[in-house]
Amino acid sequence: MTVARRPGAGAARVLAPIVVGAVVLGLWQLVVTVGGVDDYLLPRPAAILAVVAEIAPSMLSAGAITGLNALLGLVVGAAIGILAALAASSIRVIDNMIAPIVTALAVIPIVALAPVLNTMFGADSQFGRQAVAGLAAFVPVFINTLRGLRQTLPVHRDLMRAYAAGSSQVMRAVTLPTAAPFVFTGIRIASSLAVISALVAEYFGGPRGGLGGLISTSAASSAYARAWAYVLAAIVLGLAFYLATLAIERLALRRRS
Amino acid sequence: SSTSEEPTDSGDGGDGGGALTPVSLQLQWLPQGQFAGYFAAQEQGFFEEEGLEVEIIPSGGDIVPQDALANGDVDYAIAWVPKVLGSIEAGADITNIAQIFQRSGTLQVAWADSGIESIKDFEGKTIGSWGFGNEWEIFAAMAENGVDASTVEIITQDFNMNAFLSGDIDAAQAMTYNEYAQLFETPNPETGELYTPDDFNVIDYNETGGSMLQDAIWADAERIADDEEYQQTTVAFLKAVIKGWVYARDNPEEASEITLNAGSGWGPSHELWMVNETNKLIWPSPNGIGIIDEEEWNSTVALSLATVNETGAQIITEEPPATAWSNEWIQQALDQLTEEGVDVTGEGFEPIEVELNEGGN
Amino acid sequence: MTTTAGAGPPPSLRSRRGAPRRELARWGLGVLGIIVLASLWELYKLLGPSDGLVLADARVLPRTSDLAMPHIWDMLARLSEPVTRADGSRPLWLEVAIAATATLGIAAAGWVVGLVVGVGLALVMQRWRLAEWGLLPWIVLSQTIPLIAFAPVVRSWGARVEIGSFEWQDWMSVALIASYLAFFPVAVGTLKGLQSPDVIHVELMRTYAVGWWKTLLRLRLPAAVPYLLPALRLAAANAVIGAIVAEVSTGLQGGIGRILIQYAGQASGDPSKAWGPIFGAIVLGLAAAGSIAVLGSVLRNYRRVEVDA
Amino acid sequence: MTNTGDDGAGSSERPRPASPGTATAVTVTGVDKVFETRSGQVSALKRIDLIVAAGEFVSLIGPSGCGKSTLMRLIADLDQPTSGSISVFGKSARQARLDQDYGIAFQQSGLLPWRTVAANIELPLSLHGVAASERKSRVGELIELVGLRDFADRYPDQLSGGMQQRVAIARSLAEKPNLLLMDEPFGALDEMTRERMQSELVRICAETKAAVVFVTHSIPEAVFLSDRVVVMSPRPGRVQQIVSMQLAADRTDGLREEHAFFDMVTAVREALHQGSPVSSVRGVENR
Amino acid sequence: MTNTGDDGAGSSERPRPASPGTATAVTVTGVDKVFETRSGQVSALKRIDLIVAAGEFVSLIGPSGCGKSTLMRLIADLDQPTSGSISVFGKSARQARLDQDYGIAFQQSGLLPWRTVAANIELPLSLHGVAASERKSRVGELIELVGLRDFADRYPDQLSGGMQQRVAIARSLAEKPNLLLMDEPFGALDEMTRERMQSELVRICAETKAAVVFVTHSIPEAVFLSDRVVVMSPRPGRVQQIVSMQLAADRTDGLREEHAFFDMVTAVREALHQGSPVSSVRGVENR
Ligand SMILES: Nc1ncnc2c1ncn2[C@@H]1O[C@H](COP(=O)(O)OP(=O)(O)OP(=O)(O)O)[C@@H](O)[C@H]1O
Ligand SMILES: Nc1ncnc2c1ncn2[C@@H]1O[C@H](COP(=O)(O)OP(=O)(O)OP(=O)(O)O)[C@@H](O)[C@H]1O
Ligand SMILES: [Mg+2]
Ligand SMILES: [Mg+2]
Repeated sequence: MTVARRPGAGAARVLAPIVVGAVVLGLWQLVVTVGGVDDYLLPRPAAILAVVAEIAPSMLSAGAITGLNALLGLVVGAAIGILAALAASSIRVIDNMIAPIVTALAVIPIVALAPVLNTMFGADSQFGRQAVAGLAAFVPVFINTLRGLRQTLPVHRDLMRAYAAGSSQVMRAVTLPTAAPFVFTGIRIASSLAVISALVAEYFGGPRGGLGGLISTSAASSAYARAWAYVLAAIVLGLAFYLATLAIERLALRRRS
Repeated sequence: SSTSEEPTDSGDGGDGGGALTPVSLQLQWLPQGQFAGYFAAQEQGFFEEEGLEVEIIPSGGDIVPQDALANGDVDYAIAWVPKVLGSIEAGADITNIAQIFQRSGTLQVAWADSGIESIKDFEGKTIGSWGFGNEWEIFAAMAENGVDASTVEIITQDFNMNAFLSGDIDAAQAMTYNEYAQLFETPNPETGELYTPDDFNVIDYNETGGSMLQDAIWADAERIADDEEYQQTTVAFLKAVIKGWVYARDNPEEASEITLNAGSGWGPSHELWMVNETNKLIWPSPNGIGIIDEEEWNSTVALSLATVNETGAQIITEEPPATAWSNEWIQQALDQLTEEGVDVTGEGFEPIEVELNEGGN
Repeated sequence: MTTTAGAGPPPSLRSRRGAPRRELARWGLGVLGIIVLASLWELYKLLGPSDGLVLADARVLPRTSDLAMPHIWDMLARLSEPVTRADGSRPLWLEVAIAATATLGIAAAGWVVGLVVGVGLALVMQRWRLAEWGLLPWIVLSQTIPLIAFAPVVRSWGARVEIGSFEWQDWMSVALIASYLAFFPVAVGTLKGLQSPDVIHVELMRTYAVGWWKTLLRLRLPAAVPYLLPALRLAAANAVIGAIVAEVSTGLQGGIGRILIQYAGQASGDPSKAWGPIFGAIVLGLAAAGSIAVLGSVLRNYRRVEVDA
Repeated sequence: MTNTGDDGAGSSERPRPASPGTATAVTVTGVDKVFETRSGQVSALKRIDLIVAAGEFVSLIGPSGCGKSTLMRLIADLDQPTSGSISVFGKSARQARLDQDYGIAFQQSGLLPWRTVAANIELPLSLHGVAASERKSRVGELIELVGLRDFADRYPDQLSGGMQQRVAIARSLAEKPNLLLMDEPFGALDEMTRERMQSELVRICAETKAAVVFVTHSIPEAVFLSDRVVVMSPRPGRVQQIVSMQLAADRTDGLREEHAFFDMVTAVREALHQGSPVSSVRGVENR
Repeated sequence: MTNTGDDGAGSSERPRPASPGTATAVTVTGVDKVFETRSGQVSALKRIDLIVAAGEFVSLIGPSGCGKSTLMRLIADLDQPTSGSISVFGKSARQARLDQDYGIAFQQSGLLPWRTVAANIELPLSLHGVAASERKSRVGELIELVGLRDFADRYPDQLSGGMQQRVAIARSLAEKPNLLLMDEPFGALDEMTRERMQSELVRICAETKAAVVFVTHSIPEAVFLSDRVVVMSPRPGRVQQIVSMQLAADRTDGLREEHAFFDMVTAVREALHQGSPVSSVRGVENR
């Protein structure tokens, strides 16, 4: 039996993370202010916030550049992931053939890939970063979609056969709707990965102006408060992607239990 | 890393049989010929002669040497002056105690047929830089030559010259001792032969009015002000370093060998080129190696105050404190060495000829 | 008379045991897939435009120059050649293998730390619902923080740790960063696993009048194993990635991250060389993830039910 | 009281109009089914002969694993016999499936959770391109038939198990098939709901006049619903006995308490236990 | 033929020795249970009075949602009554749980998949620190009792559903409880397996002499097993009627075909339908 949800649980649910966040920030501030930790490397939250106010426009424009790279990578990577999963689920040979490649992609560090992609696609365009984000997004979308496409219940398959439904009808009526929650899970995982990958790729060359480049430039000139402000922007960007995909997922699947 | 908050022994001279004073030195990048003098001093026992036990710490992508120093992680650090000026303004309390490189080693390289022959030609072009503060010289030179920086697109180069070779950038940043050499280690796909200097136009920042001081040795300003042991250690350290660089000047092949053994991943021909080119940036040093030329210093400070990058940021907004540099310790070291008969100016320095192989191997 | 309820072995067993011939075919096709990829690479290199395909200002197909796409055989041949022309220079593959081993050790340390922290967090979150609500969002959020932003801080802080004869080593900073990536899947997976027992099982323990600890040991931990294993596999891959990134970031010597940037710096003159550590990194990740499979077969009795982890 | 072997269509106790032009709904002749599995061959069905008359209600009963579902899947052309032949309304099973001559329902309702009750019932119609207006009126009729008028816009997860099965039955009736294939449709329901659903099925069959092949584990259920009960024995599945129900044509709830009903229950029980002695209890189950 | 209300322990048809010192196993007095849910209060049980004598077999039957499981959970101290009191062997339900006075089994067998049959049966013993040698002999006895000697080292997924339930029953008997609580333990089994399991349960109860509170949906099952059948009505759950089984003390399989058996089935059916008229068919289910 499920435990009856106590009234007020909803409030606790929202409050708890806020309290935890506030406590951590408070401790941080306390340690830096009172604890004698040098605030040269780890600026106090208040200092970071002050910088945020100062450089907000630059954070926005940098966030837009990185965000666009991540978005393009996410969209294209997810699309390719879904198509590849469709191919793999319907043709076993393809499945077996791409399995090792996907496994390798899943363990390859971006650091290794970024310089190579920059040379392949040109350091003067954002494409290398978009490709990195796309590769990062591809893997979880592919894996989850493939799993989802295999979730079709035998009873539904039998039913469709009994209806003498064609393969595209089966795909539309049963296979895709069944896979949908899995696809969305994959996209949700991919969303944060795409952002962080697009950002890290900026460390390895290409046009300037994105969040990753600004974090490294700021850190290199010891402007740590500024660096942390850009890190904050990166977190917000990642969170925005995550929440956006979550919202789309909720919207698309609102009729599921 | 070993920190020597409380140096155990005044490492004065090499006479006492006492324990060696532990010292840590933060390099600016991976071990390579650029730092040949330090590795030579280590390998040839110069540090030990001065009563020091030195740990040389390489850095990588994100380690900022002056920060490691400012945080007390290390005792000395190698870093470029303009980068450190920014850190000093951000609160790093450190002092330039020896300006090892007397000249800037930065070039901007373009194709011979590109029409880019001077800074003025940057307008409307795509210009490469490594970022991490290496772009300041470009902005300074552009300002000096009246180039509208907003028409120039700055691209971050990664660790090699591929972006330039592939045509993504019109002019690439290159250090004389490293990236420039990489060009001559690369075959021209059209001819199959290695590229030659004729294939490129080279802009030397020393001739643009935008050059800034590069590799310098930095020490903790607070400790050097009133910690006598640290002061003594500093002089001893500088003496050993100078001996190392003198060794590298006189024995480039051996010095190159030493850096290779110290973990440089370059091929032998590239490494030798690097040592040789680094020597050119140091020698001759008419005032003695490491002496900070006040005029050069002031010029670098002036450029740092004036230069604005594409986001409107400046390196510094006010004059650095007087503690930012001091010739006191290097002078002591030079004096002692001169007494010992060491040639610390390298008047008669002649670079060698180095032939590069494909891939630098 | 014999009757069967739910005839045939359950899917968990059915799917795991493959006939050797099927298994062989799977491997064969996997190899074929890699060969096809390599052939596509060469075919494109042969036929593709040398400056790639540029559509609307974006190069959507890569350049085919040797600089951008070295021949596969050049990459392979380069592996067996010495790293440099210096005397006694090791063959590239050996250099990569040695570096990979060093990184593997660091990643393993990071993995262990990530495991301990992840499982610890999961236990706390399982025990107190409020802790779950308070911590889980931050745990998820933690993974959106660019790791590289931390590396210098971690190294600098680590440098100050000196307890008795224990002195912080630089590799520990790298391991710590690796653990930062590794703990996440472990925490989430373990929590899911600890919460996976059916209500009926939890109530059974209650009827046996045993407390939280015994329930944990006898019920929740064993039930979490099927969730833990994929999480550990992911954590292993993440630990390797984290270790490599942190090596690059902190400049730690001896590992694969170090030669990765070093050889990338030499890629203009020696483009094939840069691929050595890339292959090394992939093999390393696969080895780390694969070693979890060994653990999985040791714990196979705890995986009798297949789960959607 | 019981007939062994195939006794054809004649024994139907409550004759219903045959579907136009054919006297038999299903003819199964000498059907074997062998499954190839990794651990060897499994003989699921052996020499099955069976004729179901148009409009007749036939139940298949037998121990688990005796091949009831397999037989039903063969009739539905969801699988093919290893040997022997099956015809449905005089056509091949495959043709009958393509012509949508049968409706089908399983133990799990198999509703699509993302479709409403109405949309689920509509599914086969829309798959076969029936015009929207016609679909709408047909779905309205069916919802009415299974008594779910107020639930048309609900989603399956908002329904009780019994209601879900009613939707599944409505769906199986969507194309007005002359044959219904039902594999333990009430297996997951509790006994009271189950009795209600049985009464409903009796009513629906009377209205639609379809022949039914009905798989069940429950003897009272088989007795209550059927014209004939086919008792099967396992390993390999064979027809053990076919028991004709000697009961009144109209099956009302009162029937369940009549002694005639109990007698038929006992008859089927005995036919069932004929192959498998009741007394042996310990360790007899095996997989 | 039927007694309404609580008729105490005296009506047991086949008296078994009471557990030492107590004449009643379970006493439920004026119990109410109200659940607080997001959509308001749900009154699950209302003024329940019930006494189960030591060694007596009592079944709870009633439509889905009438509170059978809730009542059983209250007795097991898995939940607390809103008002009223429950005592088990003269102690509070909580104390009885702490003293391990009852064994319990559910519809799902609830075996731990990573433990063998023997280890699953051993679970409660090892949790309570019984010595290894004693555990071993006790497990041996129990495996023997449920007829699974050859399967001791198998894992649950290698067993059929019926065998799994036997393991669960063995496990519930591990501590030699004087009370067994069983919530639809055979609900997931097919009818033939189910009948076999019922016969086994009868035998096991005769051997262990434990009192049993048995929740079921099946009337024949309740009749076959019980001394008394408690018929409950839903919303809020009340005891509608308690029917004492007038049947022979030894329940053999032959009983299922006797008319006395059918009569008791009919009696329970009628008691059940008393609250909910059989005739109303459409749209009566609700969630
Ligand atoms: N696809 C299959 N592959 C292999 N064997 C199968 C397959 N389907 C069924 N069988 C086997 O065929 C036999 C009959 O199975 P079937 O499902 O028809 O029995 P059933 O009478 O419907 O049983 P239940 O009452 O449990 O539903 C069983 O022994 C089963 O293991
Ligand atoms: N934890 C709970 N929270 C809220 N309501 C509950 C809870 N447990 C049970 N109920 C409600 O109490 C009533 C009785 O539930 P219970 O499970 O006891 O019925 P039941 O007779 O066992 O039904 P079934 O035959 O379906 O098992 C139902 O209306 C149910 O919805
Ligand atoms: Mg079946
Ligand atoms: Mg219940």
